[in-house]
Amino acid sequence: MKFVATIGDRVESVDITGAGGGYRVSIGDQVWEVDARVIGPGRYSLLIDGVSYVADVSEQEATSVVQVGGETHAVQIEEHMRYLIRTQGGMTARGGARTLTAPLPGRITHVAVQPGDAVTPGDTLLVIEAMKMENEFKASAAGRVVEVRVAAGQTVNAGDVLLVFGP
Amino acid sequence: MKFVATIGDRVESVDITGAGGGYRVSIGDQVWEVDARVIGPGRYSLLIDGVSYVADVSEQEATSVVQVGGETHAVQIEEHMRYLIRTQGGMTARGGARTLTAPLPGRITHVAVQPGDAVTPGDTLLVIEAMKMENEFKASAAGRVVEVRVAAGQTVNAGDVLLVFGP
Amino acid sequence: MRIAKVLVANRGEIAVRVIRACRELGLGTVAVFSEADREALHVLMADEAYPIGPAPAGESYLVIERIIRVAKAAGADALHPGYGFLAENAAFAEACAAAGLTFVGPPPAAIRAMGDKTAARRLARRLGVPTVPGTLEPLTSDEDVRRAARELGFPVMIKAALGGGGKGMRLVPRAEELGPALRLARSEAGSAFGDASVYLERAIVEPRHIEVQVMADAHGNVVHLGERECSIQRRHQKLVEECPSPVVDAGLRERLGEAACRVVREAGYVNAGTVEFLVDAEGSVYFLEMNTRLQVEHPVTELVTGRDLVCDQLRIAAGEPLGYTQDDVSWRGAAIECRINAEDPFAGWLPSPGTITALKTPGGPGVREDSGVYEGYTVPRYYDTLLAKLVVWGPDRSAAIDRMTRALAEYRIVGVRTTIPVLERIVSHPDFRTGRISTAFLDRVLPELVPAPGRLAPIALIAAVLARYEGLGGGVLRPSPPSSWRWGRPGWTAGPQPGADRSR
Amino acid sequence: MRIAKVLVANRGEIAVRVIRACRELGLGTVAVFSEADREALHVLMADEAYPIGPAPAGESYLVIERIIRVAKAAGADALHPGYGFLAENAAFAEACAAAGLTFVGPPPAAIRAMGDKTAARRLARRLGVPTVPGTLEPLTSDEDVRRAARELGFPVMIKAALGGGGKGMRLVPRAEELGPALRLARSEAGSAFGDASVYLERAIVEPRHIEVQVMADAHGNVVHLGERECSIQRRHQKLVEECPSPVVDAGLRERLGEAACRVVREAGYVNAGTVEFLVDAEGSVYFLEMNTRLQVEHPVTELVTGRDLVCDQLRIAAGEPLGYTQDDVSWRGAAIECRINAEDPFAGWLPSPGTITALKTPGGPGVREDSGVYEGYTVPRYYDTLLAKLVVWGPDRSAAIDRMTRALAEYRIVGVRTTIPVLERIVSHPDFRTGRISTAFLDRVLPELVPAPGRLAPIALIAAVLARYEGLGGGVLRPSPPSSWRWGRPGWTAGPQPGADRSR
Repeated sequence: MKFVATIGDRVESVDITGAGGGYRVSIGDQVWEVDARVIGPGRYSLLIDGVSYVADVSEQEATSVVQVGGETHAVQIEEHMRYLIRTQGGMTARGGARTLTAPLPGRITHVAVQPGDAVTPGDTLLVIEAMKMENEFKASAAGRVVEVRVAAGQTVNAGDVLLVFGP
Repeated sequence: MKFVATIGDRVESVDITGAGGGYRVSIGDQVWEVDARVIGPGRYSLLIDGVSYVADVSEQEATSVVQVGGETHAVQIEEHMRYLIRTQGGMTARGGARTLTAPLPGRITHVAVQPGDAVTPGDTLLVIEAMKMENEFKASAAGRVVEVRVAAGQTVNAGDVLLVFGP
Repeated sequence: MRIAKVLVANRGEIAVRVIRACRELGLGTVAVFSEADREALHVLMADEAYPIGPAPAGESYLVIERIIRVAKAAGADALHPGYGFLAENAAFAEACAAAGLTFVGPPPAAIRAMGDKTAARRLARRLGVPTVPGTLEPLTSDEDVRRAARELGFPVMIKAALGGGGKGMRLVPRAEELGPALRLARSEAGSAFGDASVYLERAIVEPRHIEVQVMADAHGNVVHLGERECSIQRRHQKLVEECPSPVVDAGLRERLGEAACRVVREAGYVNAGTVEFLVDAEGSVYFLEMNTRLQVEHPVTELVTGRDLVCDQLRIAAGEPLGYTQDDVSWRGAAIECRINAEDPFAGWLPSPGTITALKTPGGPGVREDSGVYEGYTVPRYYDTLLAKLVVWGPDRSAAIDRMTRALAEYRIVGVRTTIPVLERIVSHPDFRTGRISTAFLDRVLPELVPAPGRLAPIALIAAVLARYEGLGGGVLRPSPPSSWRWGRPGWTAGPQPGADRSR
Repeated sequence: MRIAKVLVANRGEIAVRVIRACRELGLGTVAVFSEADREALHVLMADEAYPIGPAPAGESYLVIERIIRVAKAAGADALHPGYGFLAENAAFAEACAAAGLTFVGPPPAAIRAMGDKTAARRLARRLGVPTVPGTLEPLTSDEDVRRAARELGFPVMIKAALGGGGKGMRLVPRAEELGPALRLARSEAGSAFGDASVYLERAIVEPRHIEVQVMADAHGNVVHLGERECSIQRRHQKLVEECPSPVVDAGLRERLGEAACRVVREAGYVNAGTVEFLVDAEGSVYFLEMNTRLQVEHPVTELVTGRDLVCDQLRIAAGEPLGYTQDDVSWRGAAIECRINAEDPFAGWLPSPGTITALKTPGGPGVREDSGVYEGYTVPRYYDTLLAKLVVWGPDRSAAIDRMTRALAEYRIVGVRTTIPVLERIVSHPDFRTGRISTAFLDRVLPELVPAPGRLAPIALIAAVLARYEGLGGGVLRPSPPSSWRWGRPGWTAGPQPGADRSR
């Protein structure tokens, strides 16, 4: 079965065959013989050339987060056909407006900017209180605040858009 | 919802109502208010009159095996209607020929009896080797060996009938 | 005075720790829980558990009268506050006494004396214990703060007057940054201690944070159990602690312990307490504050001295004599504690609440785990991020570091981000190995600790593809069926035979 | 001689134990596994793992040439045998040497000298160490056995000449029972040691089993680490062990240790070893045998002496000096080990292989767990029943017992029957508490240990009905959704408020 896998900034075409514990995985032109077992929910034991790995794989939206040997990797995987359709369809993988979204649920304790403000890297934008800590968010790039969608005292969920920026 | 539950030699009619964590359970004429949560596969947290219990429930054939507070209990549960049909149908819950079945998988290392032998309590019947130990099986009651279905050297699975006894 | 049933007025790993001690002493245990904590581990482990209100601590774990009411209703005769929440609240201790409950901690007067950090500084001075230069009174007006800061000169440290645990603490390098830092400090202090007043100290450059564990009973016995090195911090909160400190020799231990005992005696202190000191680059020692409670990091002292501090706390509270003298205290080997927090160390220590979908804790020789979580547990967003404490003991510091490295590598938490990856890098850092550490260590080295691109990227890719392939029904791989131990042998593993090409 | 990569020629908890020690010393690890063990914990934890054949040990873990071949192919330079399997097989040690592999254990000659139990008895005699009256030569013919038994008089003990670990051992109370007992003993001995010859000892009535841990390096240093009390046994296999023994005082410890060191020196022994003694009701001591390997119960000695025996084994094998003298050895507190076996203690200790569907291990202060299993793991039927060892330390024996009681109560294993319930009853038995134990203790008290009808039957019934009700879609109860930490608070718990009627 053919996949296209993205890890970091590398895009690899992957082919996997086999069953019942024994697999052949080719990544680009490199071939791996893999002896794999499921040893728990999302937990795999891999023996590759006799080297033993235990990998935890958890699916988060389109991304597979893999923890192995103290490292954590985010891998996007697409079946090969889907990838072709999407990319030849000319859509962009990423993009969208520049926004600040809440990375975790919490309570807004302070909003330091208002619509129209110009911000430069390092400027404090707002503060979210969560798990007893005040988490300060600073601008990572220069820009102008177009929208402020939250106010101090308000509670937000992870993913909520808090601020929208323009050029 | 009404059930008939058998625990040890007691048969109780049980009625349970409620949802989403809060339940009322009546056993015979006794009523229990139960705050329950699932905290893992087959693992329940119960708060009853403020007392905290963690119970592991595993289904083994018709029986629910419950581990709670260091005790293990086997409970048979039937929906009330089924129970009525079965019992009024006049079938017996238990019964069948007296047999010795293998309680665990292993290898027969010795068979001490043959068809026709009369056995008295304590007589050695046969020996099953499993997990590096020789496990000797003795007659628990007097009787006559009708069938010997295994021979030394043979391997058996749990549940296999090894010997059949008559009066 | 006797104790038979203890209400544990806390949650998380410390509530579990106290419940375990009670069980070993044959005492009944009563847990309390907020709406967010019905499934918390302390609720599952206690003999009894009762709800005390909504998720926010201010509406549950900090509501004195509710907790007392539960204690009385459940027939508890003693109350252990753990750390944080109401642990250093004198009014709480008084309310317990008024309700006829034994408070497992110091007398209210001692809590007050030490809880007011500026009063404690004054007391230490009086006893000739050197303190960090700074204000000796709490400051309520921002104007007073600005004036005092100008007088002290920057960098200065803002601290909550009723503070502790790094909450409401901010380092201010330059005058321009005083305003925002002060606002954050006051806001944190307010929500953490219900009092936004602060005080200032001159910021000591790259100090070591060293604290002394003290035990005092109601019969006048005061003993110290030596020091803990707590210099590895982020956001002024400890992350790695050890006993003994790599820089404290028998002589300095003696001096620190003696000073700590002097403070404790003067304050009329009873039960377990900790006196915190700063040690600057020149080795001068300054009294910082006293924590009138059990410390998060108490296990490293337990592993090295062989004492059980929580059992001792309960026995002392029951009026028993401490039962050992300073001469009975001995130190064997070295212990290290790593705090496993639900935070992303490489994203500004951002809290990471969520469900722990998989959990594998380390075991084996010299490994102790004090945890407040379990597989399938959902870490609520309302409380602090400490999930568990991994503590190891070794015959010497180097062996303990090797053991911690091994144990951290065994530790697997899936579903929430944790401090484990950064802890692995900290304990393997050459400066940590050689003990060249200060409170500035972590901020300084953090950039070099950020994970490399990742040696195991190909393995991760294989695992991910495999999971997807199987998810699509590819090789129908599934957990070995129970029948695998039945007769009929599995096929030979598909793994390569030894001697297969090992290039790579 | 240096060691860089160690092959662990074993499985289960001891393989995991050795892998952990290697990791802490920075040594690479190579596991071997049978077809039944692809998913065993030691395979998951080692750096490398290679298959060595079918499930039966005789076709995998006992096949010397396969193991050596893997070691060479994987580039290992040392080999740790653990206990059992090939651990006391002199031919294996010789094969390692021949292959240029460092055998982590004694020299072949010492293994032979002690492995032949009758030769060991002769050696002890020569050194003036008293032995149990019995035969001094291995007996191959049943006729010789009968004659010797008649001469000794009943009850007699049949033991495997190359025995150990209780395999091939049978107590024969009366002459009539000699036949069947001998058959079972020979059969077990044959399959366990490949030699069915046995010897006889007069059966000492209600003896204590006390053994001494000895460490010897290649430079002539011999040190003992004190005794272990191993009297709690079933089927001549240890179930509970402790250090120190409640009946051994400093004087007796000195005498036993001295005798053990004498035997070890005489045998030219190097590395870790254990000398076993019987102590009869009158307190007379008899040499029993020497085990030329690491013992299952070594952790209790580690917790009390602070030594790491496996690390010491590896350093000794690498040619390093032991690094400490008898005067450096000190004993602090008390340690107890409970063996968690997959057996049904209330059904004749019937082995209980199967899948562990749920596993919750104890933690907290003073608790150590050496385990070879994990949740979801299927215990194969081919190997012995030991799943894990629960070991606790306490400042004294009574505190250790309280801690073990607490830890056993925390331990949950679902899916296989285990020894946990009987262990809970053993450690809470008054005779155990007061140390009035012997190897006859367990068989004597087992009847009283059978679980009572069960105080918690109603709770079990409620849980079972609840599970069925939910299984039928009743209250649609499910694990708290991750969203429970999102905004929007859960409803109040449905549990009764404190003060609710507590009758019952």
